[in-house]
Amino acid sequence: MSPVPLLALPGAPSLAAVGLGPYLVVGAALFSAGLVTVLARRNAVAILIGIELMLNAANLNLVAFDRFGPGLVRGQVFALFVLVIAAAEAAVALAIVLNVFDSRDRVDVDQVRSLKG
Amino acid sequence: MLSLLVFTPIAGLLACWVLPARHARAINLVTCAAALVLSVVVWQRMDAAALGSLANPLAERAAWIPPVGIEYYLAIDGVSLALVLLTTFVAFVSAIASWRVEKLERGYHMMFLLLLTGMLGVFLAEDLFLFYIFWEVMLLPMYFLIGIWGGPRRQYAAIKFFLYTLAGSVLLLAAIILVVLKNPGEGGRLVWAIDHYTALAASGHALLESGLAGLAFVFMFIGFAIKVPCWPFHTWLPDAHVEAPTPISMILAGVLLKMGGYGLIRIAYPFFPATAMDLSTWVAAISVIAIVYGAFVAMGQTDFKRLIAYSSVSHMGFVTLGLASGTDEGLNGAMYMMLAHGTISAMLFMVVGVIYDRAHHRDLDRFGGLAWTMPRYAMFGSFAFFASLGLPGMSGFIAEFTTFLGAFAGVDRWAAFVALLGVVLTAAYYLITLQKVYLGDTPAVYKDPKHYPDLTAREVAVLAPLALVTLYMGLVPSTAMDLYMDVARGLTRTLAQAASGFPGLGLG
Amino acid sequence: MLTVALAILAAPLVGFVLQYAWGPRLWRQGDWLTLLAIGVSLVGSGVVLADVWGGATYRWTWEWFTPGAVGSALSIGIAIDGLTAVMLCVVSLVAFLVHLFSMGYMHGDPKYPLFFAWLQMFSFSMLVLVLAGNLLHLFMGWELVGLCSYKLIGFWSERPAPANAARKAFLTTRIGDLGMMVALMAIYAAVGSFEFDRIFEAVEQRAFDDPWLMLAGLGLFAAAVGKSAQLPLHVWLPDAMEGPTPVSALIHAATMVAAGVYLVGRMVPLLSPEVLAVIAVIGAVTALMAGLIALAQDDIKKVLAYSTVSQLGYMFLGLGVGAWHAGLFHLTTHAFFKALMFLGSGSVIHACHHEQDMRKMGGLLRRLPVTGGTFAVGVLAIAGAPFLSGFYSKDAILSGAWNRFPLLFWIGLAAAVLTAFYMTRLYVLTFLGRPRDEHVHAHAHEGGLSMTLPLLVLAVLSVVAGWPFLGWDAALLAPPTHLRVEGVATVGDLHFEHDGTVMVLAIAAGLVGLVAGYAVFGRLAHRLDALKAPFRGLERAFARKFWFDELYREVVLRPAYGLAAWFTATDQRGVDGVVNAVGRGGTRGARVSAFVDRVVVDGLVRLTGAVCQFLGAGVSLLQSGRVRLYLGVSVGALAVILLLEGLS
Amino acid sequence: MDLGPLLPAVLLTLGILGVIVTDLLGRGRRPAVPVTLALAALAAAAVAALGIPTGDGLVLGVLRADAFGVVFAVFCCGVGFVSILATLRGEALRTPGGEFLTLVLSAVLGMVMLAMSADLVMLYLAFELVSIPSYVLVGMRRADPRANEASLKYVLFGAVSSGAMLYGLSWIVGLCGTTSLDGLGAALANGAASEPAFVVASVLVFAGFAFKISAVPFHFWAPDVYAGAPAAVAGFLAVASKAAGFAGLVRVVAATLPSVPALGDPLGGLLPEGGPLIRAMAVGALLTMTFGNLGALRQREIKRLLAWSSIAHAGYLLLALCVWSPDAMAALVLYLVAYLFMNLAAFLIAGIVIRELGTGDLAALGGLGRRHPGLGLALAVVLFSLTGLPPFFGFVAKYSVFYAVLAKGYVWLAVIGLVNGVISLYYYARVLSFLYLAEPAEERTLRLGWPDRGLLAALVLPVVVFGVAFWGDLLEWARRVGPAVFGGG
Repeated sequence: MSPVPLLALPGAPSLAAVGLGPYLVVGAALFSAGLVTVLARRNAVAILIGIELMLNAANLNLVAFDRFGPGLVRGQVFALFVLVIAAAEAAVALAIVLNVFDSRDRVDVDQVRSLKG
Repeated sequence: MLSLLVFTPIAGLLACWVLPARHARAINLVTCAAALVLSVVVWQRMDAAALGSLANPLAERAAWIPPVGIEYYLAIDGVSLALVLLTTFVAFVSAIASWRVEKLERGYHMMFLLLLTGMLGVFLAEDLFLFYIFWEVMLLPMYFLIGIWGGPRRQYAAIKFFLYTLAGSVLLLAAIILVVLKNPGEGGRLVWAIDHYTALAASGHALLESGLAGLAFVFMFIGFAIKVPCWPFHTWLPDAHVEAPTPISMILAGVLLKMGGYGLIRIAYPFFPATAMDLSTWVAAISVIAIVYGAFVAMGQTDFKRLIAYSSVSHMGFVTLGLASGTDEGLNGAMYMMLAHGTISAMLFMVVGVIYDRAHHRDLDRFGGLAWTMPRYAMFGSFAFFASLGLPGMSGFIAEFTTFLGAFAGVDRWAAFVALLGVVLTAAYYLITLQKVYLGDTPAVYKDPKHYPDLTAREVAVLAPLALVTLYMGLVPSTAMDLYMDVARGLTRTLAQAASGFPGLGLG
Repeated sequence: MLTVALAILAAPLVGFVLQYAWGPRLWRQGDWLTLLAIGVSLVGSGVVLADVWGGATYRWTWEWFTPGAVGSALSIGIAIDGLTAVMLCVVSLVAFLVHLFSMGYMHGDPKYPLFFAWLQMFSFSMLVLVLAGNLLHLFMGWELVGLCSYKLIGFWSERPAPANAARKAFLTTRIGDLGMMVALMAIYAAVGSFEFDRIFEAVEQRAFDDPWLMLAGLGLFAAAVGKSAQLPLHVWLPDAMEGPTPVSALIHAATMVAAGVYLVGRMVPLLSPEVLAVIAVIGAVTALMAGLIALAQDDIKKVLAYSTVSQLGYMFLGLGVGAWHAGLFHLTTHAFFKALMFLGSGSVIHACHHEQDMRKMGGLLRRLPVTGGTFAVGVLAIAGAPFLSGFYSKDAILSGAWNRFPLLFWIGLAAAVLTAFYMTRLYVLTFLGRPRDEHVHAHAHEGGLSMTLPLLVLAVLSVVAGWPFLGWDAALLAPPTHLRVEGVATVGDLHFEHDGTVMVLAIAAGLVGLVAGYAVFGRLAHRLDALKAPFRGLERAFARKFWFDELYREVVLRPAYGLAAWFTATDQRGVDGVVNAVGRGGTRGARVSAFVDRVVVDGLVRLTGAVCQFLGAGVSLLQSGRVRLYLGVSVGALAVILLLEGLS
Repeated sequence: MDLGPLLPAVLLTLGILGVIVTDLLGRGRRPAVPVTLALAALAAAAVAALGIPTGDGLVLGVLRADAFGVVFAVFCCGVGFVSILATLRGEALRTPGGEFLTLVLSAVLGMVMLAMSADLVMLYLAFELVSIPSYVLVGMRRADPRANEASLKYVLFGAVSSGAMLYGLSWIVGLCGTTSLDGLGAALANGAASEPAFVVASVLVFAGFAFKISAVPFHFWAPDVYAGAPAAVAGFLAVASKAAGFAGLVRVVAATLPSVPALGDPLGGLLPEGGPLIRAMAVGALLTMTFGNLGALRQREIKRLLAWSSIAHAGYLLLALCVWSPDAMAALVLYLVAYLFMNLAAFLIAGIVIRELGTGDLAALGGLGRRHPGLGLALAVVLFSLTGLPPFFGFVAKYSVFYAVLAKGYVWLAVIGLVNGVISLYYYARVLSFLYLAEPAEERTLRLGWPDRGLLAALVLPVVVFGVAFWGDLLEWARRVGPAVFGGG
């Protein structure tokens, strides 16, 4: 069943015509952006955002593959699960971050290094 | 019977644990005496045939881990019997010497008995896995005995001893597994019995193909050489001896060093006869270095105990020299040196212990003229010194002489000549020490008999038996030699066949 | 016969054990017990001598242990033949007399009983050596003798000097013994047994051939050089004079040093011609050199010590040139008169309250008539005066040399002159002339009967032993049958008839030495210092000399003294210096190698530990606590793994 | 399609719900009820798991209840049970609150699912179900800044690595078109394996599992987290989550390995051949062993030392895994069982020591061997067993691993492993030297309550007993369970 083009803008290429390639590229870009944010930012919340980006990149991949794959909807089911888990993880992570940084003025991960050696 | 012998010390250990601490030393002594009596009983029950091979009525074999084919297999032949007798005798004498240990008495005697079980187990185990278990069980008590009851640098010495020996035994384990893996028994079941592989190798069947065989032999050789100790792997011995308490030094020198030699004669050489003979020049080289280098370094020592430790390194060089020659006389000399050195070095360490208990230091340059204040002590001391430098009439001479006969008739004749130099050096450093400690004018501090009494009855009870055995073994060597010669001749036959085209004079 | 032999051995052993254990508590501290024990051996030796006179030989062997293959059993055993009988008598007789002498000499010494114990042990070891039926058994006796000499030389080891001398003696002889070990190994490798006759048969049937034969021969001779203090291993003998004088008499005159000669004598069939030549040369050179050094010594015992070295050189010369009978004959006679002179010197030293320097003595003949008289007999005997024992044995050796190596003959002759010369010097300085030290002279008095009796007995023996018509030497010292084997020991007929010219020359040499000695030291005694002076300031002295003295001094004295001084110097700084240097170097080298062992070999072990610690530090340093660093490193490592995967 | 195999999961879920309800109702007045309920749930789940008929069939298409899965289910329930008991006496809360119990139960539930999973989605779900509760468990003691810091590091590190794993999984799902492990195998066989993308994906998946089993280069979190977390929780993580991680990794490797062509081997015979995942694991194994042992050499605090030692043991386990033979699998299972007893005992003792002496650094341990012989002896036995010395269970485990490695002929790999064992002796014996050889810091003798001694004995006895006897049936059992992963019950 071919998908119905949502945006009937003239000249806009229909989703089907675009093919799998670009989605994977965007997915990869999203993943690497998330990775870079995780490594570059000192703010704990920013790191969590980065992690979310990585998870969504995986979601994008899953959905894209499913769309262009044999279409057993497995990928999308997987993506749904990932969304739920990502939410849970974010909640827990934020709770921990809150707990750690309520006594400190700045949410700076580098200040937290008493455990070492 | 053999199981009874191996696990009697465990019974003693439990008794020590249960009964109050002050009985511990008595229990220890009684158990060691029992072990000695048991070993003599075993000796009486072994006829000439039993001495010659492991398959005799005394062997005890039971399945232990069926899926892997490991058996609880104890057996005894001439070689094991000789070393078991040495072990129980030196242990008994050391138990007497341990009479005055006060610190954590119960723990000491329990560890002592655990050590005795480990040693007896090594000499009697005929299953490679069981052998390895006893080989490592023996390390635990030694670590604590040196570590807790030792001298000032005891922790360093204890951990160095443990690490060094463990590294060796790890290589040994790898080699054992390789051998077992590559020669499965019928139906793919693994075989662990030592005599199975000895027979296999003797019949000319190579246990491992040449490349791997070389590797396995070198691993095994290093594992055992650390215990002997051969020249490059000897540096743990001086530290361990200097820091260990006197009775433990006696056991360490008297028995533990023989396990390396025993391992080479029971496992390494019979399993890989061809490789052993190919590498005999290397083995001869390190033994000669051990003899001459050990003697030379001993001459430079100022600590009495460290000097005797290096003299042990030098004397154990004869064991590997005898082995490397691959002749009947060489093997005989190697075995005899193990027995002779066992009693003599135990006596030497007791001699050091006696003076250390009184002077609380071991610096040779501060001693002097003890012969005049402690004549009986000087008598035993000089007896031990002359026995050790190989004066005829004592076991040391027979051992060195037979080894020289073997080495000279063997493949590496040059080694015999260089080793001769060691004989003179040994005489030199012993006489220098004798003069420093016993002769010359007596410094004031050693004069009053209150602080420096002559030997007590207990000390004589330790030294006298050792001296008598050394003298007996010097005058009547045939009793000891008849024990292990059949096995030794068997091994030399295998080595000769394996070398095929034995370049020597074709003797023996 | 076996019981007698065993009795000879057992007596001193039992004596030693009893004396060592209970000596101090016995009556007279046990000296009578030990004397009795050695007496038994003496009587036993006599019985053996009588039995063997006719040429009978005995041999008993007991299997000892099997070192190698089933058949190769080594044995110990007793063998008795002419040579053994002679040696037995010499050893037990001299031992007995020394025991007797020591009762007087050592009287009052705190360790009196211990001395006699070790004398017993020494006699036992010597008898074991002599009675040994095979080379291994002999070697055991050989080393035990070394031990006893260590104990006896170092008897007064409260003082460092005797202790050092004892150690040096043991170590130098031990170096020699290495040669014996090599010989034993070579013989075992070639013959498989140490029985004398088995070895000689193997040599005969060429089974035992070069190079092992040569090696064995040289090895045995090396041991003999060590034990009999020949060049270059002679350095220990002069130092061994630190021991009590009876010890010197017993060990360094009659028995232990003679063991080397006995060994070479016993093993002659084994020695190939080249080895015999080496023995002869070394014997001759040692004889000459030791004689020269003896000339320059002032300590009475040192002179005798070097004289012994010289006489032993003679014996080896005899054996080397094939005069087997002569060498051993001289061994016997020398034992008597050298023991006599040592005991004499002991008596002198005892009299002068342990004064050993001859320059402080002089004119003692009047104070010590018996010692002086017997000593004179000794001097005459060793100088080779006719009708005394020394003449016959030395003459036999010289005639042997004359037949084989004329060059060695002349060296031997020169040595003979020197012997006479320094012996006379000793006698004159000690007994004749005016006493130079009133204090020493006043108190000198003759020892008791225990000291004088041995001197008399030995004096008689020194005279009688040599007479040919007694014929004991012919009966007992018949050369062994294997000796006449052509090719190996091409020795030809070993029984030389006394060559006329040789006899004349020998007598002349002896007389010249005696007369010159007496002339220089007797008549010119008062000018002695002047005589020695030129040797230091040669030009100044020339002006003041009479014509006769100058000639005499120029022709004989100065070269003799020059050579003597030079030899003494080389001896002290040369060979002895080398030995001491090796000793000092040894200990310093040992310190260095002990350091090397601790730093290098042990260092490597500690290095591996340190490397692990260093890496451990690295790993835990990486654990800096900062999360972002962790993430960075992990992702980086991930990238590296990806790269690795991509590559392969 | 019966739901039998799901029984353990159901029981655990009921347990969680029960604990929450009783804790709410009881409002903390009667704390014993939720604890007993939690323990009961764990015990029931373990018993139920044992009862499951082990077949090769799939349950709900996502779980495979084979012998391998059952063993791990029982294993994780057991660890959970012991960890709860340990917290009763350990340094953590006096009486663990409801939240702690629910978190432990849910983590155990996740582990059971992970061990049995046969589908990538279930795999990831279970993976996260184990991780998320663990993050909170580490940070339970909110007042303690060290615990907070530990949980922060744990959550950040965990999230990043699971994110990377997920991205890898997405690619694998994409390439193979299915999420079921069996389907994966088939897809890889016909060509999917050669795609470069697959190589990258498999390495990323390895990153996720490497974090879970604390293998180098994803080990950084372990030392800090174990030091910060309470000893009992650290023990739980060190044993349970590591075991679950290995179970998951085994499932993935079992599915992918057969069909992946062996790549060339740059290191020439040192490393086992096999797909990119195997090679990555092999390098990981070598690095983990060495880093773990070296890191532990200089530690001065007992929990941190045990952390590094658990990294080293992860290395040995990974070594067995990457050799990938029936013997190796049996060795893996056996090693994990031994590891359970040894490590839990070690962490329990650490907890007790920290509770009694107030600090974990080794200097304070002075003369403990004399002040409390029982505790000293137990620690000595455990440490010698961790080193792998004969009369103890640790030796049997290590022997079987190296036997498997040598059986495949990797001699030098085995030697490196064995030498690592020797290095480990140094720091284990160092602890003992503080215990016995050093002079006692203070003379106060230590008294332990009944439950401590009971729990300690329960953990230490098997280490000694299995070291000496019962090897036959142990090896037999392991050989039956391990290879089950290859399919066929």
